[in-house]
Formats: sequence, structure tokens, C-alpha cells
Amino acid sequence: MSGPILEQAPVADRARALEAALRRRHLVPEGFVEDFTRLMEQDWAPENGARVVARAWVDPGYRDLLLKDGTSACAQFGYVGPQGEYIVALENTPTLQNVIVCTLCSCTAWPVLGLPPDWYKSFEYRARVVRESRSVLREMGLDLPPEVDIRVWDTTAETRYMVLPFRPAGTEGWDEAKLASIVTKDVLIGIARPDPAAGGTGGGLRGGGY
Amino acid sequence: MSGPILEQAPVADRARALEAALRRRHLVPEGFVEDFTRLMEQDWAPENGARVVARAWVDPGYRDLLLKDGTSACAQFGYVGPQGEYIVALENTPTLQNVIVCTLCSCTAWPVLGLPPDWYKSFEYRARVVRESRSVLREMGLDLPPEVDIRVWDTTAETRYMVLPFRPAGTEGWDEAKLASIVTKDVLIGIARPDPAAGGTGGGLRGGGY
Amino acid sequence: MDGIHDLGGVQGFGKVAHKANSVAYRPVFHEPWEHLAYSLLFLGADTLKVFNVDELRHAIERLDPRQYFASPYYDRIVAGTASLYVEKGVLSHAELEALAGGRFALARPQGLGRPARETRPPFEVGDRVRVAGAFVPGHTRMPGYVRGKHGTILHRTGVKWPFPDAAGHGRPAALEPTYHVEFKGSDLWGETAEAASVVVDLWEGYLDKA
Amino acid sequence: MDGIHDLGGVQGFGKVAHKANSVAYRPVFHEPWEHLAYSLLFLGADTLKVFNVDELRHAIERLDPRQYFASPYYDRIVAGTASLYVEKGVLSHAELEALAGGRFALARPQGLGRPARETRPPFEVGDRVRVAGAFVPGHTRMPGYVRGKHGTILHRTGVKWPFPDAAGHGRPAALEPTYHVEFKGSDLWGETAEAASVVVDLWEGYLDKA
Repeated sequence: MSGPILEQAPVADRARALEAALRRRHLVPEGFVEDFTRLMEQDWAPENGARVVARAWVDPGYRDLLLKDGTSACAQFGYVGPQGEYIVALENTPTLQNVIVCTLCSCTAWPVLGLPPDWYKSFEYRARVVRESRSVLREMGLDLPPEVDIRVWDTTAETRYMVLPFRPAGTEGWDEAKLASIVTKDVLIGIARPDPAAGGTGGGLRGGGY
Repeated sequence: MSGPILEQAPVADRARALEAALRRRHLVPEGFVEDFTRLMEQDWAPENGARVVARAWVDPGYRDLLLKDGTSACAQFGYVGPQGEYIVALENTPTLQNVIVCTLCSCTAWPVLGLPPDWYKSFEYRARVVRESRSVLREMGLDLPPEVDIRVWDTTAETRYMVLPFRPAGTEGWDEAKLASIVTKDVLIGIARPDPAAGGTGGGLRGGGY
Repeated sequence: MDGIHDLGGVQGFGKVAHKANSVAYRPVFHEPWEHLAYSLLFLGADTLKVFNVDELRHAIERLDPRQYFASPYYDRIVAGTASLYVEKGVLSHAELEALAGGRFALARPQGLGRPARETRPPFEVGDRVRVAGAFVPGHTRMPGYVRGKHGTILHRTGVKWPFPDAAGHGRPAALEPTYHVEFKGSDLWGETAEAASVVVDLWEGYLDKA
Repeated sequence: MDGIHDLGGVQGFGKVAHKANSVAYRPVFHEPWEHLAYSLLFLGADTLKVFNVDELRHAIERLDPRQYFASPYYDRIVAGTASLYVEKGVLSHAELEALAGGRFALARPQGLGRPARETRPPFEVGDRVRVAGAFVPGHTRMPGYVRGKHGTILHRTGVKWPFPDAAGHGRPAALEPTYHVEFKGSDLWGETAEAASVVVDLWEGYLDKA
């Protein structure tokens, strides 16, 4: 019974078929796919969220704005667009770790986090992190001491979340670019904490390090 | 991610491998598989449950026993064995239809119903019949009038159920064998009612009719 | 456990592939290996007594959910049975894969299970009971759709059986009767319910006096 | 709907395939067709306005559960998007299958959805609320694990959005704020809970004053 249901043309052929059918009806504007793909691959990036966090760490006024109206704070950097219309920043403390998930699909704040990573979209993460949060984080490498509470945020509506980590000791005197370099995608989702030992010398796009 | 998880040796090869591994440790007694298969294919059959129903229709004392102690009533015919240790008969009336399911796996009263049919084991039946009972029965061909209540029995423990249908009009004067011939596997599970128009001339095994 | 095997009430499934009384139920098996599934299961559970049927049910629940959903019924029996022979040290995973000529996916690891409750006075027919709001990480025979729900006792079994939350993990299990507990359809599914009631067969330890 | 997409708290899944901060998130796409999934989705939802994103989510929920579980993420987006283009009459299923050179499985049919409730006074931060014990056959953004549960309002959004249970079916949808509602972990998962709390973003219409 399961066999026939799962037998289909390969997904690559089905995706191309959908595109071809729309194109031959002239429904795909010139350059649309290329432009949208550039947005997804380049413009929406966790470096954006990292810059927001670094600014909040050095500028108390900006921090207040970020916590009060994340959308406006992100818009100051130009981080706007789909899946970023209502951004809420979640403030970590030494005794509170915020963690983001979308159990029903895979909603994510694209403009500041980038597209959701594979693991965030996995059934494993979606099913388990709301129930076995501490075990899941430990398995992924964040072994929180018992005095740290975990608060999981399920992205079930239109709010898009980003985690505002607390600034770790050992980063005194760092400039915004260097601070941003320790705020990874995983930190912004809440499954990691910034590691001062990983601090690079500047901002911008980094390679395979995260 | 899903691909590799599903890639396995064909199930026929895995089943044979399990058998071969047990055999080379001499853990499979001579004739065990053959004997158990004969039980499953021949001895456990819905004709057994049909004979029980027919007897209950013609013998009020047996009917009382069947409703009070289904296991003993079935044992009078020799219908005993695994998945038949505690049999409870569910009495239909003109305004009550009992329906059997096992939502968690596919438990069934093997000695009197035979092994569960494919549809009974399907995710569709298991998921839907406890919630959308009337729609499921209608889709399967049993369109119950609104005055008939449905009571669904979920086989979640060791009780094994069989439905005792009410004897339909038009069967007056029939002998037990003829009565048994209208009690099909589907009737015993509760997704069908006996159809006097289908009454054969004798009992025993029938062909493709059910 | 709240696994994907717990299908009662899950929505999104299509029609049951069967019309009442329209399909021949013979041959009983459709593939030449299918008879091995139950045969080798009962060899282990009944003849060799290497494991029990509760453990087999739990082994199937411990299959990766993707495997569970993609595998036909008898394939799941083969996978669960093989898992137990390996876990009990009778066979090795490597030899099964060598004999199968490819990957042979087994169940995920099991936890400890839980013992039955202390003995309490039994419930009587007509008693109102509430299903304990328990969240059991291991094997259980309480389907999720009755958790915390109120129902009425229709029957107490005259036989006692091992508490499956313990037996399913191979640990000593206290014997308890089970109860046929009737739940109003509307208490389970709100106004969308189509059955007047659903009767679930529940071990004494799952129930509290309402 | 209580579909298999509603994964929050479902047990039986293994480890998340990711170690915090250990994996490169670039390239963003791993297969040369993956960028088409979101591109053609947003073409339909944003540029052509043939459907909305709630409908897309529901289309994915309407995939056969076996297909949902067996398909990688972007495959599900392609299948859901294609389903809507066909349902809206923009493309035909036959042409998609012809272009794909094989079967192209689409979503199961949808129902009517449901309108939002009558307007009621809004809730305030700090209010105790109860999630309505609703059983919604169509699209909803209330995950099953909070049904009937009590929580506390942390935030009311400053923006209103279409009620998804209506919008997901393409019918006119009243605008409502959503609320960040905090649930104690132990209220959701009993003593097995590992998060201090889970915050779910819920439309006003899902909530009642506790």
C-alpha cells in the first residue's frame, strides 16, 4: 500500500515541470527566479542578525528598541521583507536560554537569520525540542547547567523570532564587527551560545565555520 | 534525510535472512513454520465466527453464554489459541452498530475472525474509524440511517472482540449452515450487516464472495 | 509513548481501500515471505520465549517514524521481530545484514519502561473514571486520544494481564485486570465526532476514580 | 487539523542531525532544483496572488501522510505549491505529469475551513487564558499539544493578521492579533517536560479567558 503512493517522478523533474508549465503560460516575470534566489542565497543571512546583536550589545538605546520593536530595529539595517514583517527579539540571560522552533512547518525570520537550516526543518527537531529541550540541546552540543531555564518559542503565527544572546565575558573592548563574528546562525536560533574563543577579526561573510 | 533511512534490502530478503539466521542456530523446530502457517491460512477463519453467530441465532442458551463468556462459547467449537484467550461478543441491535478496530497496532480475534485483513491494518482505518466512524462506514458501503448509533471498540488490551449481528428478517427457517453463510468477516468486524440475499445453500469455505 | 503508531484520530488520511464484503480474503498472504513474519514472531514469543508480544509491539513503535510509515504491515513485524532477536543477543545485526545482502534497519533503542502502580481497590461496572494524564516515554497501551478523558466502566475482565508499560520493556510486570471504558464521542472529538461512543480497553493502572 | 505535520511532542524520533556551530550553512541550497521551491511558491503567493501562504501550508498538510513523511522539505514545498496551481485552475495535473515524465502526487482535497469568531474584547498581558478545546477538520495554527491547556499572555501583537483557519481555505478571513502565550512545561508534558515553558503564538480566536 505504501509503495505506489511513494512512487513518483524524481523531485528534480517535478520541480522543473512546475517551472516549465508556468513559463509556457508566461507567468514567470523575466529574472524573477534569479532575483528571488539571490535574495535567498545572499541577502538573507545570519550575518544580518549578528550585526543587530552586536549593535544591541554596544548601544543601550538600540538594545531597548530591539526588545521593544524588533521590526523597526532590524529595519534600521534594511533587514525587511517576507518572513520578517514582525520580528521579536528574545533576551537571554545567564539563567534563561530562549530557543526557537516551528513545530507545524518551518517558519523562520528569513531577513535576519537566513533560510532555516536543514536540522531546523527536521522532524527530529520539530518533534522533540518542545518536549525534550534539554536533551536535544545537550545532544547538539549545548549542555546547559540545571540552573538555566529553557523557554521554547513555537513559531505558530506571524511573529518571527531572533534570540538576543547575552554578551559573554572576554569580549570587553571588541568592536561591533568582532562581536558580530561570534553570533552564529545557531546562536540566533538559540541552540548555541556565543563563544568568545571563536571571535574573528572582522565581520562580513565567513566561510565554513558556521 | 528520508532517503537513506528508507533504503534497505528488500523485505523478502530481510524476512528470509531472519529465518536463515535462526535456522542455522537450530532454533526453528522441524515443521514449526509450516504448522503455524497452516493455522494462519486454514484454521483461523471467519467461517468459525460465522458458525458461532449462527448457533447464537438459533439457540438462546448459547446466545446467553456467548454474551456472558465469549471465550467459553467459542471454545465449544474448538476455537481457541493465540489472540483468542479472552473473547467478548458485541451485540448489535437495529439501533446500535458495533465496530472493531485496533488503533495502536492491529489486534484481532484470530481464532474466530482469521488474521486481520489489509484494510483493517491500514493507517486509514486505524486513524479514522474512531473519529469519523459514520463517514468511514458509508465510504465502505454501510450507509447507516441516523437513528443507528455507532459504538467503536478499540482493541488496546487483551480482550478480542467479535460482533454478534442481529438476525435479519428474511432468514426465517434457515438452518445454521445457511445462516452462517451470510456472516462474513466484514460482518464480524462490524463494517457490514448480514445480507439475506447473499445466503448460500451451505456452510464451509466460500470462494471470492467475501 | 506518543509515537506515530498512535493513529487514533489522526487526520489527513484518505479512504479505506476496501468495499464491505467485496474482496476475497484468500489467499491469506499475498507475498511468499509474509507467513514468516508472524511465524518467526511466535517462535520467539511463544516457543523460545526470548521476548513477549508487548515487547514486540514496542519494538515496532521504536522503528524510525519514516520507516514505520513507509513499510507495509508485515515488513514492520519482520523489523520489530528481528530487532528483538538482536537486542536479546540471539542474533547479530551484522549477520542479518550479511544474509539479507543489504541494510536491515532495526528499532531505535528502548528506555526503561515503568512499573505498575501500587494495588488499589478495583473499579466496578458503572463507575466514572478518568484516564490518568500520564506522559509515558516508553511503551503504553493508553492511546493518546483518551488521555485525561472521563468515561464509564462497562466491564472488568475476569482475567489479569501483565502491565504492558513494564512488560513491553522486558521487566517484571504486575498483573491487572483491564476495563472496557466507554467515552462519549463528543468528549473525544467535540462536535466532529461521528460515533456515539468509543470503548477503550484500559489497564487498571491507567485509571483514576473520577 | 490533527495531521501528522503537527509534530510538537511526538515521540520516537532520534537525534537531530547537527552539532551546534559545526556545519557550514553555505551553499544555501544543496540540489540544483531546490531554489525553485520557494521561488515558485512566492511567485504564486506574492506576485501572481493566486493563493496565500496559509493555503500553501494547508496544501502541504493535505499531502498523503506517507508522502509527507517520505519527502524532503523542499519536495513538500514543490508538491504543495503545484497542488494549489492546479486547484486554482492555473495549471493542469495532466500537464505537470507529462512534463515531469511520471507521477506527480498532489494534495488530498480540502474542506471548507471555518470563519473567525465574533469579535470579543482583547486579552491583556498577564491574563490567564485557556486554549479552546476545538477539533478543527481544516487548517489551523493551534498545535495539538496546547489544546485545552491554560497559559499566560506575554504579548499581544501590534499587527493583525487573517484568521488562518479561514485564510488557509481561500475564504475571507477576519483580522486578529495574535498572542504569545506561555505554557508551563509540566502543564504540557507532565513530569517529563524539560523546558520551563513553551511559548506559542496563538490567534485571538483560539483563546478563551481562563
